[in-house]
Amino acid sequence: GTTLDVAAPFEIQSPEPSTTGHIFTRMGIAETLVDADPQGRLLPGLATGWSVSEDGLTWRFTLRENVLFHDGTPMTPATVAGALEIARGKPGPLASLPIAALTPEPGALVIALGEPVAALPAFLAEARAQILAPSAYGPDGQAVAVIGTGPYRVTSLTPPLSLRATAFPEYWGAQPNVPAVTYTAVGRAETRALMAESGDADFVFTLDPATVTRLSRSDAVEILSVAIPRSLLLKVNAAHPFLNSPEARRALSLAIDRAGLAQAVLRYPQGADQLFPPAMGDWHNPALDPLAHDPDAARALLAGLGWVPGPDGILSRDGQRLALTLTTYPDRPELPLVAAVLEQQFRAIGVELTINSTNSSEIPAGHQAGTLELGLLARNFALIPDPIGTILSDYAPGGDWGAMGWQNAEIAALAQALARGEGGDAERARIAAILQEQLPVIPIAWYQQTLAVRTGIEGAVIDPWERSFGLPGLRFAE
Amino acid sequence: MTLLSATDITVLDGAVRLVAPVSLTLNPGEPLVILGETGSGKSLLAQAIMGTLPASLRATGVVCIGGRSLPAGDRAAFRGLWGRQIAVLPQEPWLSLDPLMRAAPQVAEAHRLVRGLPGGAARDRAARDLQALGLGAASALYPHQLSGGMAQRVAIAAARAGGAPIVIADEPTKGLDAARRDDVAELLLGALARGGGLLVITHDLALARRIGGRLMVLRDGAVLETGATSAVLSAPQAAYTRELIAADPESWSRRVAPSEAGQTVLEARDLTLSRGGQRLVDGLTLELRAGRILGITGPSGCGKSSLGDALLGMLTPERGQITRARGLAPTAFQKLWQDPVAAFPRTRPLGQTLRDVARLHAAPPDRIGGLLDRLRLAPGLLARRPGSVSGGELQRLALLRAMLAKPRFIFADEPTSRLDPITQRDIIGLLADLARSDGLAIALVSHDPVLIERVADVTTCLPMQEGRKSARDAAIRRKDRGMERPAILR
Amino acid sequence: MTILVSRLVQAVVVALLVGAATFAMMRSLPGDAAWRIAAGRYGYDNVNVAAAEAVRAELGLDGPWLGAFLQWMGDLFRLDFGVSLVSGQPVIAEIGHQLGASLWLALAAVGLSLVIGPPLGILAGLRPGSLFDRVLLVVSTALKAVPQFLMALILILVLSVQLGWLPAAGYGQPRHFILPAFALALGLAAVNARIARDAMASVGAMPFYAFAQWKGLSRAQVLWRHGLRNVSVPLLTYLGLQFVLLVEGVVVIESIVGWPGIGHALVHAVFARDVPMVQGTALMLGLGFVLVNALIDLLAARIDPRGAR
Amino acid sequence: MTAAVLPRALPTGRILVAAILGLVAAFALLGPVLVPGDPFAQSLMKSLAGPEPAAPFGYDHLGRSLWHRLVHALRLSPLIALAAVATAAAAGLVLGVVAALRGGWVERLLVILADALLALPGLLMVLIVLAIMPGTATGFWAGLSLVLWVEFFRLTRATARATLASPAVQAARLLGFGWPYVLRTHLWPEIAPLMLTAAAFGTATAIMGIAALGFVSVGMRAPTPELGLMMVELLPYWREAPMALLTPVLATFALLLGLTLLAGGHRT
Ligand SMILES: Nc1ncnc2c1ncn2[C@@H]1O[C@H](COP(=O)(O)OP(=O)(O)OP(=O)(O)O)[C@@H](O)[C@H]1O
Ligand SMILES: Nc1ncnc2c1ncn2[C@@H]1O[C@H](COP(=O)(O)OP(=O)(O)OP(=O)(O)O)[C@@H](O)[C@H]1O
Ligand SMILES: [Mg+2]
Ligand SMILES: [Mg+2]
Repeated sequence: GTTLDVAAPFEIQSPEPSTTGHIFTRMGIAETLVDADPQGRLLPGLATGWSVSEDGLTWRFTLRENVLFHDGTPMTPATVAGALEIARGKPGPLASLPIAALTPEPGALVIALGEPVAALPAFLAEARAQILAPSAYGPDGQAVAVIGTGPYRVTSLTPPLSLRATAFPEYWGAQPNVPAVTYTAVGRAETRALMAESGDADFVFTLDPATVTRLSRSDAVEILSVAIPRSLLLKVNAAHPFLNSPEARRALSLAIDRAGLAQAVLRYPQGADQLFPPAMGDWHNPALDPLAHDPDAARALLAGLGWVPGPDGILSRDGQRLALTLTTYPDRPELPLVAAVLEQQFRAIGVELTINSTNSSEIPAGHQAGTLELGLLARNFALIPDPIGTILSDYAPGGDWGAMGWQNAEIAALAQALARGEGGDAERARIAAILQEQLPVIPIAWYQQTLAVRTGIEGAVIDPWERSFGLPGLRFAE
Repeated sequence: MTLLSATDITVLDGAVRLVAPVSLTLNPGEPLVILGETGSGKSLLAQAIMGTLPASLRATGVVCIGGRSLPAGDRAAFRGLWGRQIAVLPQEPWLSLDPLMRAAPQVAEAHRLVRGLPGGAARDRAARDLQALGLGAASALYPHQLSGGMAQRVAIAAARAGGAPIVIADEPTKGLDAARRDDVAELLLGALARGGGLLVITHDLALARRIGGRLMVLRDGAVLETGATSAVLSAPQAAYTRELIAADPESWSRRVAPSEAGQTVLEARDLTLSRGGQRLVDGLTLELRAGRILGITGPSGCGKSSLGDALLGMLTPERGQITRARGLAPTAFQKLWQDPVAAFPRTRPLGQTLRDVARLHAAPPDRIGGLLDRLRLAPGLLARRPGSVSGGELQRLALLRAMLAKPRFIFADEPTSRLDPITQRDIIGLLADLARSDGLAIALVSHDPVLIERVADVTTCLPMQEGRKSARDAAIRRKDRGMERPAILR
Repeated sequence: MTILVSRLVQAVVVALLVGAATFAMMRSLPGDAAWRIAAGRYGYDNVNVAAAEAVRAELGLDGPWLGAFLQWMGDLFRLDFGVSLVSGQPVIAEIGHQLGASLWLALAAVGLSLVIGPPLGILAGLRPGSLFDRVLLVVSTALKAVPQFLMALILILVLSVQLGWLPAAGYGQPRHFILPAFALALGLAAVNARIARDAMASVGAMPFYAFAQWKGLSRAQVLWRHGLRNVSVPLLTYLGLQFVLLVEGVVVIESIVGWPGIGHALVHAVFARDVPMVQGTALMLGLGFVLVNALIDLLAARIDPRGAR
Repeated sequence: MTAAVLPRALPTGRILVAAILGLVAAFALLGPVLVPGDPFAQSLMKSLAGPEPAAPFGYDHLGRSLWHRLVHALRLSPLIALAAVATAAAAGLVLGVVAALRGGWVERLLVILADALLALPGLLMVLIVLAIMPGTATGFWAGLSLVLWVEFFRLTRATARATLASPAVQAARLLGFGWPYVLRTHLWPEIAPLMLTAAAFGTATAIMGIAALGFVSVGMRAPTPELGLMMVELLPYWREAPMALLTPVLATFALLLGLTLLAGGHRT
């Protein structure tokens, strides 16, 4: 056929970029000023180049000429400024930036900052910073239509499950090979797998581990898999009386059989032996002492903290049982599974775990309320193609999805310096080392992104930064 | 030439023989009436002849109809005769009409599909049939809008539309009052006049007299005697037939009341009753005295049972006063229900129910046994449930139960409506004895004026209130439905 | 007329009940609604304090109790369901979309089930106790004992993956209907068949059914003219009650095959604490039930003039 | 008439029902006695391994013995379902009798409430209750009871209305019996068989509902072994380990089949 069908788990809520923008950029419908390659290097997007003033406070983005929105109107500095102005008024990474002013100038957009942000271009590469035509927004700033600049133009948008788009003939860049694409949101992993298997979808995004094993034996599809800058980790309330010493956290870490988990449950090649995956490039520190599995050592550490086993094998101290609640969410199907495994592995060292699989918001909400004990989560370090944004919000000093009840002045200083554009590999290595030693979060696994492409479709690549499906590069084989 | 002859018909339930070999013939213009005790096999015999026996029963013998001879056991062989050779008249006409189809089409469909008339002609014929039966206005009504008598006539029209010369009717007047009974008899005889055959089953002697022809008396599945109807009824040969005829209320002697009347047990003054927006009783005054029997008659649906409900405090009168004698326990006022099966807990063994009552009223332990003797009931019955004793037995057990409560007043609502004459005579006799011996006040309801006239000391005839003549049919219909439906659902 | 009045009362009470229940749900759910809604809107990677506070400010989630409730019910009776907390779209518009999708699916399922179930049931009811009757009893019981999600998965595995006849999931073309409709229909047909069988058996045992044959009509004529009409009344009544069963099936099936319907929306809305959506969908389903049953009442009253049911 | 059919149809059905339910119950009760083990113990190395003496049904994806998980699941769901059915039956019985006895506005109110609840899909109500009490057996119990009582109420009220207005009850009252006696000897025998049927169906519905909710991840909390949850967990491995998936599927099927036959056998 001439239409390429994409199936992915994300639902289309509305045309609003702040909630659904990532689908529009992935599908090549909307674009951002800045683009990124698989290695995380920033590339020109709707901006052809950028420069920053000496003091790091004034950024100038040169805009691409002759870009048309899908409604036929031209993209101008004013429309770009307008779109970004609306975007930063909504929750999202832009909202947290110290932007003083967005000024359209002939052929360029000037952004004035209150303090330096070295990663600003990376922020502008994030999906919610996508540039839509003025007519895409309603009077209150909510998007009412997706009128972007990308190679594909929406022909029908039916929230929550589907979207159709065709090639936009006046696209500024090369025309895509595939003239039409559809997007279907399919929540259940097994249904997606069956769609891949039965040929109902040509491009299936995100497969569960078991499906990968199964589909890799099938001739009908090709499986692509790549490590991505996302980690599965255990968030620890370091202010909790049971968990406030690094030894206690190390004991929990030693209890985890990462290799077994990776192979049997996640079916990944290996477990995580530090927080930052190799996919994060210079943030990954190969020199670190890897995290190990040693229940005996874990028991010894806990005994050192005054915990003694009770009749049922669960430790107790001063009449208190070492019982903790682990909060997680089923949106990612592997999380409850890993939680179930942790429950047993912790029990082996005398820690009782109650699993509460609930809405994902319980973790940040519990963080804010100080009630969270343990949280099992998948953290994306590449919300913007520069991990410093996430590091800053999670560990300098702590944040909803990062460290809790734990502060480290050195990390904060290092991260803020990096954000300003000062420092390099040594600072990153030091951050990784501190996290490895203090364990405010306990890394468990590094994610693999997997997708299935129907045999006969060429040119598929996985974007580890989860920004694009790479549809314009796809081709139906002859 | 005989229209139908049946030879050596037997009906078996497994190894149990329900109908012994019976033979009969039907000749044109000469009706055959079958009389007999309840459960003697009359219905089964008729069903065997028509091939409509229930699947669980087996029949042997040979039936010859229209020159063809069919083994009675071969049900399928009869299928082609229905409607064309034999018009089968249903036992319950109001249940025999499709409740979701108007009257006329139920007749017309037989004209069209059985007799083969084209649609228009079939409709015309059906309209004419109904017209002839005085049902012209009823042709567009649904069965539930018909009275029992109307439904009966529609069913006859439908059964005969196929043009069958032989008519077999099983208790065609069951539950009907005298006027209605005569209507039906007329209808059946009318068909006979055109050279058809007629077989009627009944235990109503008056109907048998009206039909005439020949008579056959059955008992225990066997023929007791046969002969010309008038001859058998006037000079019966078998002892049972004699007893049957003697038990007819017509031949009862008048009951003599005790000379001095007892105290007043219950008094109703200026009683006015309404039900469902209809005035039933208007300004009635009556007095019940110990030892006396008050007879209550009136057409069906006139409010006899409702009056009983009011006297017993189960229905609030619209106007008027009911005064009970002072010093009597509330349980001294009892009632015998029109339908005795419905008045007992369905699933409880009868003995248990009776023992509960005895315990409640602190009756001496041998009281039940004594009453059983007196009512000529076998103690073995007590182990059974209400559904598995005969109607006559249950009616006597209901009386026994009421007696346990030491009543001073009993409202006996049609206590014999479904019984054959012999059982009927026994029960009424018993009630009369009780009134005399125990000083009981009794209100006896019956639609049979003869019976009331023979037994009651005082008689109240409830008139049908003006403007309710049409509602009367509706009442019959509703009652019968009410009684039949649970049986089907069960 | 009384049918309509009593159904109207039912509708009003349904609305009250849904209104009160969803309001109570809004107030008593564990966890903070603002957080839940933020998670629903922005996804787990992006929910944080800022997002939650933005939601809280936007929706005014901490108002006083009684005033809010009265306001709530007032809006409800003006059929103003408000705006979906997650998508920001008017609830009415969203439901309008989804209701259509579910309605077609439901109609297809009911249609299919009526084609499959009642004929088999009637066939069995004509000869109660026969081999066919007993086989049907076991088969229909077995079908009813398969959870619907399982039925859907089995059908997908067999019909799409192994045989490749039908698409496994998706929405938009007629062929997408077949599989989910069939998955729903099998369960419904199992019940329909039982109802039809029992109705036929009891109609067949009625005196009027025998009488119709005694009039001289053939078996087929009796079945056609008297059997079907009488069987249709209980079947129809039951169909109304089946609507509830159907809705439950729809919720599950839609979530499996990715059907953009109301059941799917409902599960999501409950997850995301999108209370206006829960309220809107629940109300639509409840009123749908009342409407369907009112129609069925009217239809049944046409077929069965006795009225008293 | 219909009675002629039943005697032949029932015995085979009864035996089948007894056999199926007996087998399931025996397994649930005696399973751990025959093969001792722990439904929670994992050995990741045995993930999806086949049967062996210590685990006659093999292992699930986390290397837990399916035999023991199934035993546990076959206790849990029926237990919740039975508790919910018992509550619902008791509530329905009491309210139904009250409605029939009191009549008037009490009855009208209860009927309207029941009608309205009937109009709301049961799964939705369980979902709402579960949203308030997530993942707990109590939540299920409350939600399911709330759904199931309507059926019992309607049954009881209809039967009680007819029975209490019957001549049999009038006679009992005339004879001086009190309501407790009437309810016990007249009403209960009429209602009991209907209740049994409704209870069997209700139990089946509840078990199916628990499994269905497990399937949309609102069910019991992992790692609790529950039938729906087990199916969801094992579903991805359907090709690798079809027998592992079939184990809970067949158990559910047997349980539901037994219960529906039990209910259906009475209803016809
Ligand atoms: N389907 C059946 N199976 C077994 N026994 C039956 C069946 N139908 C009737 N009987 C029995 O056969 C006997 C004759 O029944 P039948 O109905 O012919 O009596 P009947 O003379 O018509 O009585 P009635 O005057 O009460 O109508 C009765 O003892 C009855 O109990
Ligand atoms: N429970 C009731 N509610 C409303 N109307 C009733 C009720 N019972 C009887 N009726 C009506 O009251 C009228 C009188 O009924 P009732 O039973 O008193 O008549 P009856 O004289 O006993 O008749 P039958 O000889 O047929 O027994 C009828 O029109 C009937 O339809
Ligand atoms: Mg008879
Ligand atoms: Mg009467």
